[in-house]
Amino acid sequence: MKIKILAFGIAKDIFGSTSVNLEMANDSTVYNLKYLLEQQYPQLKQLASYMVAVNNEYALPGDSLHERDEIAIIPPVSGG
Amino acid sequence: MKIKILAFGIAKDIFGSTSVNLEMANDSTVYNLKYLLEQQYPQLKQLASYMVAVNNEYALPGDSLHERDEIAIIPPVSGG
Amino acid sequence: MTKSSKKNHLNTNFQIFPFPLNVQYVIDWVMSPESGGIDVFIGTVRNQTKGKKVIRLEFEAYEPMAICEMEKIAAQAFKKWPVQKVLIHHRTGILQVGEVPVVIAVSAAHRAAAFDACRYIIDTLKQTVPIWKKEFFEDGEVWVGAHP
Amino acid sequence: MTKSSKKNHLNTNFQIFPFPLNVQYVIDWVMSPESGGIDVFIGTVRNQTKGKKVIRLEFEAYEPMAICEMEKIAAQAFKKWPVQKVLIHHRTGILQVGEVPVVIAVSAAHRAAAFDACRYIIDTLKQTVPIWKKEFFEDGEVWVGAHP
Repeated sequence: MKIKILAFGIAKDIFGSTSVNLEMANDSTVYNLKYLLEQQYPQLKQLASYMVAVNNEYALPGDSLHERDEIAIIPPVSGG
Repeated sequence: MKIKILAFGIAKDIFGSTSVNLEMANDSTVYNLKYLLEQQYPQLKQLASYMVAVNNEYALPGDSLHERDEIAIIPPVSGG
Repeated sequence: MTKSSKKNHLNTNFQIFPFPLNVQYVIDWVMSPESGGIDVFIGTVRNQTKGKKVIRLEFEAYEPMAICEMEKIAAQAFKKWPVQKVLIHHRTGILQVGEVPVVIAVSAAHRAAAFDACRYIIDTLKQTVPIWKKEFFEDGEVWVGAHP
Repeated sequence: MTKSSKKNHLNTNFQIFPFPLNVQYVIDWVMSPESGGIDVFIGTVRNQTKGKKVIRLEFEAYEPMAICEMEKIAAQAFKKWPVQKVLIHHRTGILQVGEVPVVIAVSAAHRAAAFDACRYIIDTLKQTVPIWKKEFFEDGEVWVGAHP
């Protein structure tokens, strides 16, 4: 399946774009996605931490991804 | 000495006036004043409590009063 | 400007007004380039007390002493927490439901101090500042807290 | 009105604005005849961080998710304390020193709940709501908290 990943804050700087497209196996999880992204963008591993959001909710590593999900990389937040 | 006592809140209602004048001995204390007032205005004894202020400060029973002091009866406060 | 405001320093502002308080003025006054957070407490006249309908309130202040007591509270707040500016404005006179008897605002570099100080100030003000509130009900009126 | 405001209920108001926040609107919105106290937290852009001069800030939000997270925080606040209305407004874009990135306002019948809930909301917002801040210094810029 083809998935689109939104990027914010420093993740946008790392990707060099507000979103990236990836091709992944149909039964992929958040864990698989992080692994793949860290291969392509090693700077992600230097962040203090980062989360993945699926459909506007923080996701756990074991959660599976689906083709039409809205997926986003959430680097450490600093609002307020 | 002649002293003038300002009254606020329910003390104003008890005195029927925003101030009363009293004749007191020159070495009178806050304690003496309260005793005298409670003789003249027994309703003061029904209050939850009340303080005497001398020159814009809360006074203690042993503090002495002087002719030109600004004296006020402070019933329980309820601002805010 | 009231007589009492002459006592104010650059980082404190205490006033008693017989007319509506201006919250925008309050916020503009406490803000500064050094502050990172402002906590503002706004008291409002509630339509009931202990289940009884309130028609309106009346506030009376012993003004010079009230300002002195506000100064003491603010001095304590500056001693206890790293705050930058402290403002206390209180109304007198008749207030309808929804009107604002008191506004307290505190600015600080970091928000924890602003929250702690603002809460301390309103809690202490209610115990020490010589201001009195009369509640008007449909069937009478009462000076709050006067009797046990 | 933003797209996200459609989700708002009568007692909550969450918005993300690319233009200056209106504090007077905020206060008018949270007031009600049932409320006795309102606590308002106003974040302001500070002219320094850890001793380093700040020129300006930039805020970026993942808007739909930020609104979802604000809703969760408010739901927790309503569960924890007897509060009446909760408002969270956050800025995006470039902000100069002294400008206001966030305003949080909570009304309640009694002030303790308003203070507790307002503080909980800002503390939690800073941990969970997907909004990012970039600090601009004289010699560079940095996304706050991104690196260890």
